[in-house]
Amino acid sequence: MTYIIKKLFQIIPVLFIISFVVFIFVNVSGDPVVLMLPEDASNEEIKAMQESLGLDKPVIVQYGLFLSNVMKGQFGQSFVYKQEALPIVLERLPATFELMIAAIIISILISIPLGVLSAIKRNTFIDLFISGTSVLGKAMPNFWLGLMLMLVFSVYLQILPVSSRGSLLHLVLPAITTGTAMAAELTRMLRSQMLDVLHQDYMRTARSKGLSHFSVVYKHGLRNSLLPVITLIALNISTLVGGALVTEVVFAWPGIGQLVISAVHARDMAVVQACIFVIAIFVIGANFLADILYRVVDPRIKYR
Amino acid sequence: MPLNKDALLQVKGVKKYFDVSEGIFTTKKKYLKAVDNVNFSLKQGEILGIVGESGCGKSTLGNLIMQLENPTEGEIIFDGIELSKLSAKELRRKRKDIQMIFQDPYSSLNPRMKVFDIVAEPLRTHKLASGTDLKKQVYDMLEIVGLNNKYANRYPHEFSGGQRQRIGIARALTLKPKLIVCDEPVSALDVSIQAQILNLLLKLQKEFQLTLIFIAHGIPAVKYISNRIAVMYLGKIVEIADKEQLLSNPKHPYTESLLYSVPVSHPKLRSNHEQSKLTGEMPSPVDPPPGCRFHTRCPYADEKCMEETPDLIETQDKEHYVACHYPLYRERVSNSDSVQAILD
Amino acid sequence: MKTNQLTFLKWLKMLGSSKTGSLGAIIILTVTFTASFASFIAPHDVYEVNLNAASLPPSWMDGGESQYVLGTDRLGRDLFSRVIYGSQISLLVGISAVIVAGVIGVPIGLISGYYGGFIDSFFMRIVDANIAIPVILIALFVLGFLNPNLIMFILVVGVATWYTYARVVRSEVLSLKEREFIKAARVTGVRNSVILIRHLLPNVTSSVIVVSTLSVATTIIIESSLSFLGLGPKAITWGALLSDGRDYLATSWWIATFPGIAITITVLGIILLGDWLRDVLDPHSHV
Amino acid sequence: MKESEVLLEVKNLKTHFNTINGVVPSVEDVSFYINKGEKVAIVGESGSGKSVTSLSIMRLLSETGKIIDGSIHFCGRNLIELSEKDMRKIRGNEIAMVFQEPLSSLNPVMTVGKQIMESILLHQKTRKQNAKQQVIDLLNKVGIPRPEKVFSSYPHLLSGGMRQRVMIAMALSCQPKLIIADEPTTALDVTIQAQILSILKELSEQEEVAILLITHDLGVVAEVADRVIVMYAGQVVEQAEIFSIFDYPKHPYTKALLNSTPKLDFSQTELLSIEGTVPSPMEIPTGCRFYDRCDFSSEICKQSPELKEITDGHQVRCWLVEEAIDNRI
Amino acid sequence: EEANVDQEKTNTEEEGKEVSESEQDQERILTIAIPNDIYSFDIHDHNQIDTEAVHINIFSYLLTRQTDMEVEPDLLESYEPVDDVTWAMSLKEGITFHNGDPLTAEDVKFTLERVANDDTLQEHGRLKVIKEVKILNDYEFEIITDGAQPTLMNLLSRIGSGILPKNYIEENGWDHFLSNPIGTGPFKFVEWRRDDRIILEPYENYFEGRVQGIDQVVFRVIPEVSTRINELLTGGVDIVTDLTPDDMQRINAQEGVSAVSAPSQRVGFLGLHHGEEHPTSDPKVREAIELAIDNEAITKQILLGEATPTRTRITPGNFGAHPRLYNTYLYDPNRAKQLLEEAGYGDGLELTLTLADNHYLKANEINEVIASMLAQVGIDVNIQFVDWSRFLELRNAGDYGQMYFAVYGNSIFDSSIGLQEFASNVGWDRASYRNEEVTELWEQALNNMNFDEREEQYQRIQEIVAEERPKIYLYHQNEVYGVSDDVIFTPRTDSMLVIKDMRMQ
Ligand SMILES: Nc1ncnc2c1ncn2[C@@H]1O[C@H](COP(=O)(O)OP(=O)(O)OP(=O)(O)O)[C@@H](O)[C@H]1O
Ligand SMILES: Nc1ncnc2c1ncn2[C@@H]1O[C@H](COP(=O)(O)OP(=O)(O)OP(=O)(O)O)[C@@H](O)[C@H]1O
Ligand SMILES: [Mg+2]
Ligand SMILES: [Mg+2]
Ligand code: NI
Repeated sequence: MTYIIKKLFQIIPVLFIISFVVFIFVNVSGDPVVLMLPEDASNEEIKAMQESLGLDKPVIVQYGLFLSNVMKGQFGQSFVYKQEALPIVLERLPATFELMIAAIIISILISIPLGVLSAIKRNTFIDLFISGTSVLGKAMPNFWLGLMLMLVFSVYLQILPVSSRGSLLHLVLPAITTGTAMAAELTRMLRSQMLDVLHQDYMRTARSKGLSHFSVVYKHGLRNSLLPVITLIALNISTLVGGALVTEVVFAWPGIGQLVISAVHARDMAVVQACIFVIAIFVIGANFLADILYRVVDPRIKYR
Repeated sequence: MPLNKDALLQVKGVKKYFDVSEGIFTTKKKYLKAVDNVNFSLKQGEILGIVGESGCGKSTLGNLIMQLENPTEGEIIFDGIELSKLSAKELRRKRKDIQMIFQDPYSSLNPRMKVFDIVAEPLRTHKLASGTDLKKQVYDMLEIVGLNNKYANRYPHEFSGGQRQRIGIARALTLKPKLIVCDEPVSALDVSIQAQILNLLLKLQKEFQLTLIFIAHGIPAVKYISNRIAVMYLGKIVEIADKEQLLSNPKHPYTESLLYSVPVSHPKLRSNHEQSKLTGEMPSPVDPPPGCRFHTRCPYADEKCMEETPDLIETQDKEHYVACHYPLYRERVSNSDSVQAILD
Repeated sequence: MKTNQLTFLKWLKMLGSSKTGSLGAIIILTVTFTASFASFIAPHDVYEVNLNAASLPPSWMDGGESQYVLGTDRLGRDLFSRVIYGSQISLLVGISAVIVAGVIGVPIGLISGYYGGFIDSFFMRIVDANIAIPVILIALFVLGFLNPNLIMFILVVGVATWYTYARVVRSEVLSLKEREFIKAARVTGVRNSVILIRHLLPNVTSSVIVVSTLSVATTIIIESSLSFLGLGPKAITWGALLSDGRDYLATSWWIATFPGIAITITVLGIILLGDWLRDVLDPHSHV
Repeated sequence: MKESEVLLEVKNLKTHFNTINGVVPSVEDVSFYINKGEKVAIVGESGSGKSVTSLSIMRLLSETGKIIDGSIHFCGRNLIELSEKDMRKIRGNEIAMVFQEPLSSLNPVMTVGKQIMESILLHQKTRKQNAKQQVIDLLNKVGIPRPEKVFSSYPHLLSGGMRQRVMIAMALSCQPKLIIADEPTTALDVTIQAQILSILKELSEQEEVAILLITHDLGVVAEVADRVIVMYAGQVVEQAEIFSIFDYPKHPYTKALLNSTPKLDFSQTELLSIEGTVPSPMEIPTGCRFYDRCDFSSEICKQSPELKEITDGHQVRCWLVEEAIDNRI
Repeated sequence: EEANVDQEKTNTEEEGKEVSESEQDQERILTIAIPNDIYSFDIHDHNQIDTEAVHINIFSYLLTRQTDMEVEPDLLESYEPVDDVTWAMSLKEGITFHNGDPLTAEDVKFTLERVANDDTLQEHGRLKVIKEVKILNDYEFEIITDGAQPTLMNLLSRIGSGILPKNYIEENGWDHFLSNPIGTGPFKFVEWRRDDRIILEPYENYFEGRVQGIDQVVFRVIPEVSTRINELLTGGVDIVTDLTPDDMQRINAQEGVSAVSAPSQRVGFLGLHHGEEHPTSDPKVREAIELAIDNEAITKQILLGEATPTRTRITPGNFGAHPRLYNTYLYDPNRAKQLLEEAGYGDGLELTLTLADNHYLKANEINEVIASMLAQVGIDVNIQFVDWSRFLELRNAGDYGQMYFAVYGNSIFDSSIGLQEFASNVGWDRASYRNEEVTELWEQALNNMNFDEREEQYQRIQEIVAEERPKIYLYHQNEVYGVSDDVIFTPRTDSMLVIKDMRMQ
């Protein structure tokens, strides 16, 4: 229990650091006002707009304001949407969340059998094939994979919808696209974990009891090699979110990814800041959960 | 126990408590008492063996003497100087006189450094030699520990465990220290190699008039090398005496049982003392038992032992100190004559 | 394997004994070679526009011309030359970003792991903060708001990924710190700074090398994703070629396909080599 | 010795490993036997092939290891020729093992009870409920206090001694005929070692189970064994009744080993050490493998000696035994 | 009150009918893929054509442009000038908002005066010319402008002039309106899932009658162009906007879908800096640049014919268009070289061209081609690709080097705005360009109600601009759409997606 509280306390400085960096960056970057006016607006019009938005105050004053507002969950008005930024972002969260969960599930479903198989068939053709494919899975840029999958499964075979969010079928291609890199990573990780575990003394003990190879691998090996995988998934959540950003654009998935990208293009500071915060908290939360889960599942780690 | 003022090393009431508190809000701190009020002194040229079960605080004591850990309480006076009072810079200079030999011949040598550099590092650090002089000193030292000069340009992994341990000894000796702390230097070695290293240490001790602290849990090895032996239990020294005294006439029940646990050296001596062997295991040093810490496993313990902590006091035998309310007074069958009698 | 020091010949022999490792090495050598001699190998000027030869298919297809081996893009520029030239910039970007990340991350990892305590928590909180924001989002954010040129990209990716090195080095140092040779150095009176540089640094290099190879691959992929999002560094990189060509996938497939293949093969090579290095360098692995 | 009493007979066992650096001949021409209910010890320094021998018997070598030659007869069957399936019926059921590191030899994510029960359920037709009771009885037998509690603990919560007791309970679970204990006490304190050794001794007497005890500590041998096999660099160099070994060692290596061991109950003015190191299996000298380190080696030692029976049950692999080397010491 | 109750009754009746209808035949859903989501439903606070293209289906204007871009009354029954600054107008009767409220002059006053008075709104700059809306009775009102406004009719038929429901907004507040907008247009708002889709349904009581043959309209947001096309090819959407000319081939190759195009209002050009420190201050250099560029190569080979060469920003259909400057270009590389020689740049000249990366259709490629064309006459062009907002900063500060490329649109259908830059400080700030004659002509034309004279004034300005080249206009670009054969859709020059003019088969 105290461990959880300690972990939670560690999150505070993390958020503070994030807020600081985000604010600094937004401030050294350019001016949103030019984007809000017509393409041929005059310089006087621009100046007037800046003043009305409070962008002419000193930076420190702006940061103070920023921080106190962030505490209240206010990231300011979106220049584009003309409303509080946070609700806009939170509105997109379920879509991204759905995509992430599906991607994680798919990558786990793919990687467990492949990783184990690859490890026990080590250095055979099967291993080479699995390792090769998983490296390929990592080597392909996300958007490229997405477009290819779309061409094959939606345009030529016409068995899956092209884009957008809706039924479970809509989820398949985006989830595969997002999850592939992680599946590849997990497969490789699981393989090496498994290889490690296969060398452990307790595997020899299990075999010395007369257990069959299969039970040794699955009953004694898999659970031990899966534990570090939890940590790996948590560590990869951040990369996964990064991949999801791109996938969302490819598949017109109405999540945070699309929002943040259009907000960056429009220099919608408030929305970008809110997105970064929400994503950061999302990732921190996922890591936190994984940490707890790990502690629950692994009897070696005492609750502290 | 009274400390000898002229001794090379005096350990005075030294304690080391590790903070193992849980959580951040709890007001009650939890301490692991690794070393709890240890006193002894060491004369120039003496070899003190320290024995005890795993986790009883032997290494921590060694680290405290080496100033690798700061004592929670107490003083370590070396050569008349209290080490913890030295500034970081002075301490670094003082380290020239106290060296250490480690247990694991694999992890104690930097795998990325050549043997020459490993042995030369202390000399370079203290700017004691350079150029050809450095070379000569390093080569001499390798010679002394029985390694060929041509090995100087190799990396540690090219050596066997025994050879590596020799490199470690050479490194400790280059500075001509006054005191060497050996933390289980032979535990990781094979029997035949172990004998080589023990003999080497003895030879060097005579040659350089070294003072040694020899930590081990292999009691026979300690017996072979030391003049005096200290027995530790749960962070405390329970008995300390001259080697022969301690082995033939152990006064602490723990010492006795420990000695009886050591496997016999001949099948004919088997199971003579089955009943005196220790049962149970050492309690956790986080919550050591009150009173005499050994009372949970002691066949002679009574109420007093549960309440009062015995001090380390001198017995009738001179220089034989024991921390027990009821010290034993009986000869242990251990001298060679009686053993020989059984064997014949 | 306990031994870490190997002679060059032994390395070659070990490389030869691993099929995947040698495949990776061959790929990387080839790519590095083309990258280094791009200007000699490329048959055409990469900027040379020839609207009359626009969108020509590869030379072996109907309508292809022999001087344009892999065909041309929409402006009639030679795709082969551009892919070759792209290797130069892509690799350069990948390697530079890794160097930036390493230069920041390794010392921090060393210090954090060795000293522990407040310094450690301080840096680790920064690492946590850094991990919480996906690299691509950081890049998107910074490049979106500042000028997206090559240098900027390198800096951003470098600064956004330093934590990998800090973490790896730190955890390595944490275990090295317990090794007795560090104790031995302290006992000898060696200064902390010297311990860090002479005793710890050389012992973390192998892990750092493994992580860096994999990071080069990641950087190439990040770069292409950013190009896709319209925020890539403006240069002839594979990522830019790939993402520019995606609009012509259905009409002139070769424009995007060849850069895509180049990325995939190179990343494949890097990962294979990196995996092999890890197997060889990692004392815990069982080759 | 009557044939029927022999439980296990290993003949000319030869086990090699294929590694990147070439073939490692870990075990060369090892022969020995174990009678029913007998306690046999294999001693030898690190790398002498003790573990490989025991793993060869169980056919549990890693993929790179291969039994090249020889036979292993257990209860009349040659284990080397058995199918993997038949071999599985023997493992744990008729021959059980206890390993050196009790912590790493127990699955960290499975409770102790489950791990012991697994073996019972695998080899015996009992219900889970009965099996559980059996496990608790076993834990009791190996001297574990509060066995019900230990049953549902994970290995990391137990102390080293407790873990090793659990390993022994596991080995006993199917009343095997032979227990191979590979350095069961090396990782433990002397006090705990004494406890574990006495449990092993007791059990072998009560349950009439034969024990093959692998160790490098002559003291442990002296405490436990009926008969001793001394191994050096992959070969058996001497094999004899325990008293013969301790009183009349024949092989120079055995003698040297005895003399280089520090002893508590003798006063030793000087330890005799064996110079040099055990040759690594990659660079084994031709001829007598102890040649380089032997004080008595002569020309003839450049040829490989055979393991010869000198007196009843006392075998030695040395050219010089006939010359009664012990007289020259 | 009573009217409201009645309305509700009819509404429920209608709904009943609808259910039985949809039971009979399938729902016909028209799906349109657009690249960006709309900004909001605040018609006064955006300047996005894409957003207005959706709004136009929900809100009606006083006047509107037909498919042929003729301005016709929409909500208006009649309108006529009273004097130079006053227009008398009357509304059609019986028009209702989607909640049933009748449209009155109050709503007009509310709408127009809001944008005219609130200077935080993005359309304020355009519509501040309206001084007052004077209500005469429920259906009649007068618009009083600030000075003579010849373009008032243009302004009233574009962004910012859709009429809002005054009562509804005042009763429920803006926030409610923004999430549940209503207007008097042919479609009523159903749902807006941000970055995903906007759903509309025909308004039963639309004053021109319920739109027939369509039961629902879905605007789907799909940023990636290949995904949009894939959706069209697989029947996921019926109309796709914002395609490139390259996509036409692929779409036309497939049965059941085809690509269509129509001229837009967008004109691509190079802006040249006239500052003395720049070589482009020399008219000969500027002329050489224009002569070096083969506009036809750009329009034919890169834009595949979906563009027309032009030398002016004012394209046909806009007031003041200059026919002689349209569909023409100057190209003479030899003369260009000669001019450069004369200007003293015989052995080469290096110029910087700033471009917003990937922002305009095919702009990266077009500029790379321009650079190679200029290289042929000895001008080395260094293209500086920058992010869009950085581009705006550089342009506004005049820090773009010697040239910048941009594509400007024109939603007013009048020369005034398109030529304003050359007559104001903007031209000076951005390009150090000033011409007294242009300023004078432009100011005269601004409030000139004599339309013939005004047209001449604008054409004169264009001639001067073509001569002095503060900008070199390059091409007038078409908008490309992909359309399913099930839909009849005629693209409009103003890029609006007017669904009531479409038909589903
Ligand atoms: N840095 C530390 N933090 C917390 N506890 C420690 C630390 N170092 C040692 N301990 C604890 O202090 C006790 C004594 O440890 P120490 O290493 O001195 O034992 P030891 O007698 O040397 O044992 P061994 O024979 O196994 O080497 C042990 O319980 C150990 O867990
Ligand atoms: N899997 C393996 N691959 C290659 N060589 C091996 C393998 N296992 C053992 N060996 C080699 O075989 C030889 C004998 O090893 P073994 O483990 O039997 O020694 P041991 O007598 O049990 O030593 P220890 O006392 O250290 O346990 C050693 O030299 C070892 O290096
Ligand atoms: Mg220790
Ligand atoms: Mg072994
Ligand atoms: Ni290994």
